[in-house]
Amino acid sequence: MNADTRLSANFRLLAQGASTAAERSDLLFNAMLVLCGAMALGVCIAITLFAVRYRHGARVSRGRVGRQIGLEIGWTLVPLALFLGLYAWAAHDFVQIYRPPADALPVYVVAKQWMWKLQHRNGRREINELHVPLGQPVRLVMTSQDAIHSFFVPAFRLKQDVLPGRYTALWFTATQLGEFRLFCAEYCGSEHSQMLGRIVVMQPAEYSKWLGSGTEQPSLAQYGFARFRELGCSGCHAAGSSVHAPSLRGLLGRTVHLQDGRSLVADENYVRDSILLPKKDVLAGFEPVMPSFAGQVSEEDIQALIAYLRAGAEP
Amino acid sequence: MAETHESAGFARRARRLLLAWVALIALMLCSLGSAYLRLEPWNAVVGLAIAALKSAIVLWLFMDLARAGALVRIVAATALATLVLLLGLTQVDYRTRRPAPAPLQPAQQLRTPSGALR
Amino acid sequence: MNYLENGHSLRSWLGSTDHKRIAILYALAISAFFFVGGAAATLIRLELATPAGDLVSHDTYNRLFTAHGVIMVWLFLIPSIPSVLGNFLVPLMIGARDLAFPRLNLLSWYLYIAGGLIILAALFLGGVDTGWTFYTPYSTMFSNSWVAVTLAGVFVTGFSSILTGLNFIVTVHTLRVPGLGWFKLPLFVWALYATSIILVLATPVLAITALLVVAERLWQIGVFDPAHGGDPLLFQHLFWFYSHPAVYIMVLPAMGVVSEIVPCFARQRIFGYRFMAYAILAIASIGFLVWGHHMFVSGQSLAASMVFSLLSFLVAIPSAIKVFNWTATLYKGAIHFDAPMLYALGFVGLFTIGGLTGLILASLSLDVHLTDTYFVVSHFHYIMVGGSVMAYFAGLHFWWPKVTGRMYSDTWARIAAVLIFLGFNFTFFPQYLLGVQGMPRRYHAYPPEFQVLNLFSSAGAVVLALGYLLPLAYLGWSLRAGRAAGANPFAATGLEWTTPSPPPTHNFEHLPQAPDEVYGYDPNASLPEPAE
Amino acid sequence: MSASLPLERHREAVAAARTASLGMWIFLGSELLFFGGLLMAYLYARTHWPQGFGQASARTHVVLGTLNTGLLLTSSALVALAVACQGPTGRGRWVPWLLGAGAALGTAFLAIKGWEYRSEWREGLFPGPGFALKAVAGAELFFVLYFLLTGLHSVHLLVGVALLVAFGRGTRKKRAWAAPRRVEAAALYWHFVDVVWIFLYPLLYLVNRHG
Repeated sequence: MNADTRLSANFRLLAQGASTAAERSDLLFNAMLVLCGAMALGVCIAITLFAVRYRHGARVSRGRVGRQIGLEIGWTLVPLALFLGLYAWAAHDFVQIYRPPADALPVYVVAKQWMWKLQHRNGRREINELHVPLGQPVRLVMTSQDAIHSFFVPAFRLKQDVLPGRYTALWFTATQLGEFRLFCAEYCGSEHSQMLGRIVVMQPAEYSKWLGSGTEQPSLAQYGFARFRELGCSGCHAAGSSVHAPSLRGLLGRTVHLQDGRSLVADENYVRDSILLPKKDVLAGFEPVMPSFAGQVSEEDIQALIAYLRAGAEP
Repeated sequence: MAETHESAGFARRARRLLLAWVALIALMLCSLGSAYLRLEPWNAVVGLAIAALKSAIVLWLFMDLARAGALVRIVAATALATLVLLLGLTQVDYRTRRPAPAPLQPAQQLRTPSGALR
Repeated sequence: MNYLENGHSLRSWLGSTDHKRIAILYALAISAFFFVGGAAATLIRLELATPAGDLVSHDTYNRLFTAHGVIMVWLFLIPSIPSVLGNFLVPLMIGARDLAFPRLNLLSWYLYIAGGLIILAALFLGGVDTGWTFYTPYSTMFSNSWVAVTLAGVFVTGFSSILTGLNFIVTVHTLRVPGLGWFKLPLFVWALYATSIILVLATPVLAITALLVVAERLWQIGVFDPAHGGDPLLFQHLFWFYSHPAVYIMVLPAMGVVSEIVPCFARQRIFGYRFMAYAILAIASIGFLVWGHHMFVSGQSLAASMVFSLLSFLVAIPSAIKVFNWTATLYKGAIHFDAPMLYALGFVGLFTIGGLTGLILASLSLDVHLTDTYFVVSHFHYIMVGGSVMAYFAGLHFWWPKVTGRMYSDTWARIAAVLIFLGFNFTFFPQYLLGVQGMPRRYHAYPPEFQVLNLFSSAGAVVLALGYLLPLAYLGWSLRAGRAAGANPFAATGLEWTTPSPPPTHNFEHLPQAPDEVYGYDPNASLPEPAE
Repeated sequence: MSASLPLERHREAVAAARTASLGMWIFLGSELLFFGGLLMAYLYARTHWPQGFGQASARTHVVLGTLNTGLLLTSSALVALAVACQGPTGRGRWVPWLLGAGAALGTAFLAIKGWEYRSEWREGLFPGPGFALKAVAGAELFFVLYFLLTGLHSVHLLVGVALLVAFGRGTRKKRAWAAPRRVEAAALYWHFVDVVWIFLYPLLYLVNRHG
């Protein structure tokens, strides 16, 4: 409740933007508003003007209007050009939303009916709250345990659906200190409207202090390492293993070449697939001997394993 | 005179239908045979190409598209184009998305690793 | 003998293959559904007047907005103009005695009623809580409500749509009166023709999607199920392949209605007739290519989003052309402000706002913020309520004398038109602002900072509801006591006005003569005063 | 009223000859998109689970599938011949027998299909608990689509058989409603059902026969 009153006190009519994406989004939005407003106003003024001037009974010259091909082609092509320009602008911004900087802090998110479970790299866990440092890019790697959810922070002007069975990502750089609302924006059942949270943007120093406190749990990567050994991954993927298995060092982000000639960039989805469906994308030069771990690992386990691989330790 | 003319027309048409039927059965056997050859990515292509050829025969000769008016042909083409659109535009998404999401894993609470770190 | 007097028994109505009687059957049915859906909307707005979810429980609320969506989309909007006005007018406008398949037409009505009753049964037995979009895996795996039965109802009404569309296409092709070429057809017929193509080609995809969802619910495995290697986005592709063109099923006929009314009351030929006709076809065909703009943040690939966004901008062009041409039609005309004209002008204004905000939503980076918020809710209500419903009312008032043979009180009709226009804006404009501020849709309770605008919206809904109830009164009154209308009370062109009101059972006493030109209005000609 | 419109009458009679087959073609266009949705699901699943589809498809009964394909192709040819016999060719008496033969082949198809379903049920190939190929990723999706596609096709076939039987009887008894243009429309429907099967055959039975 306390948080609610604080939030509502901060609220304005056109909510302030609080991320780098919000600045670009608002600029385009205002431009569109001016343009669309001008068009709507133009049409309204024309209708009103004609309606008054040519009202039945007024003394004006009337007459049949012939075809005006030039005019018609004109008002087809001019909007076309304008629209294409707007499209290009919006598309350009959109691509940026999908290009996270390399140094973005990863945060792992699992959505479930009806809460957000978030985990930082050092293992600090939060529910329905996300603490992030000011001015530093943060990248969310998200998946869902049940229905589709959507991670929506209006102040950041960002939203991304969270799907079961795969990862989607969202990155942002906060530019304002304070607390911002987090909503679930994709309808997900009974308590959809209670699936709320808040984003707390802190000074980087404070953030580090916050992150360091309350870490009785092992870090995500440490937990991932423990699972790595428990599940027996290390038996084959360790350096001195007798089994011919690829080294996982620096795997994420690397381009890997597959047996069937394809090559792809190893991202989170690739690692997840390799754990669950190892026979699908076999590396060139290796036998497809790895068993599937489907049913033995939870989605959180997989995220921990990914965090461990990302940490770059020698497996 | 008219009677024999009609009759000749019918005979020609019946012969054409018979030929079409023979072609269809032969194509079916080709389709079956090709499936047992190892053509890798081409198995599916050959199978579908033969199916397309067979449908063309059915459409053209059995359904009389060959003698139908422009309107009917436009109807058929529009439906086909819409189907191609449905499949094609969806593939714009699937061809450019990382394929094959692995199955969703059962919901499970985060387990504390047994003793490893404590 | 006019068609209304051709038998008075219930059987003479329920077994009639007369397109005019079937149109009346549709009108009664959709009006009933409109008020059921409207009741759900009223409860939704009441609940949202306060931030706390205190009027109904969240499960009830979820069932309410689902019921509102399902009923309004499939049982009201999609059959509204095509099945009521289209059924009544298309044969009259092309000089035919009936549709090409009169019995199929009656079957369509029965299918529609059967589907409607199945849906209503599901809603009353326990309701559905998935939203009208039925997104998987929620609808297949998690929803604990009457999804399968509702979808069965949707499936059945889908066949009604397909058969209606088929009927119109064949009718327009084969039954035009000799000499009535394609470019002499009223734009309403063009619009209905294009709509029918969409009905025939898009609806089956909805039907099969419904079937896949039902199968998946029963089997607990299927192509949309991520736990077994399926893809939830596949559902969205299939669903929007139908449901985006469905928007054009709702709005193209509305454009057709307005294209009839504006020239008549401006006493001016429609500006750029050919462009208008081509624009209708362009909207119908490009409308099939833009469904992915509902999925920009769904996890669809970047490339697909870019393609769908571009195509969405393109579909805005023909819509813009139509707005410009309606406006230009007023130029140098002699404008009368009868009730149908007020509704039609209201349509142009509201459709323009709805269309332009659609442009904002088609912009990729803005959609990331605005999708799934009240901005979207407001946008599609501007198109569907401000557009389609407004045009349906315009058409209802324009052709009411033709259908019933009686006039209504123009004063009251104008009051209602203004009331609806104001009430509509009062209800839905605040929702744009809510969306910009980030209020997500389908929220049963919401944070307190959104209350002021929600209260505005709920207050506006009261005015809007009043506006919708008013026609019930004065149109009902007109049935009992309205003065006789005469064949052509608005001095309109078009073959439907050449036959008496109400039309005889076989539509025309004599084979009608195709006119030399369509919309042959002359602003300088003096109007024959309608007989008092 | 109606009698006062002879010209109208004539025009509509001329139009009616076109309407039946035009209406059927439009309906078939709609049907194509109906199956199109399933084909899209198939395309998704097959491109994502090529191995699973290969192994699952190998479990279908290719002999019966091929036999059924032959039956449908033959019945389609017979029905086409029936249409050709109509009109002024003087062979109208063949029409009911050819339609009947087409319907008989269609019934044989359904019987074989039913037998196929029964053996698949016994082999545990019906999706759900106890599915025999649980270990093969994607195999269950194949069989979901297999049963949906063949099931829907069978429903269409059933409608087609009913139409053929009705028109077979109607033409034999020279009923007015069994007019040539309606027989032609029914035949179009029958051929469409055949075309659907022509595509289902390689998509369901022949995915991987060489492995």
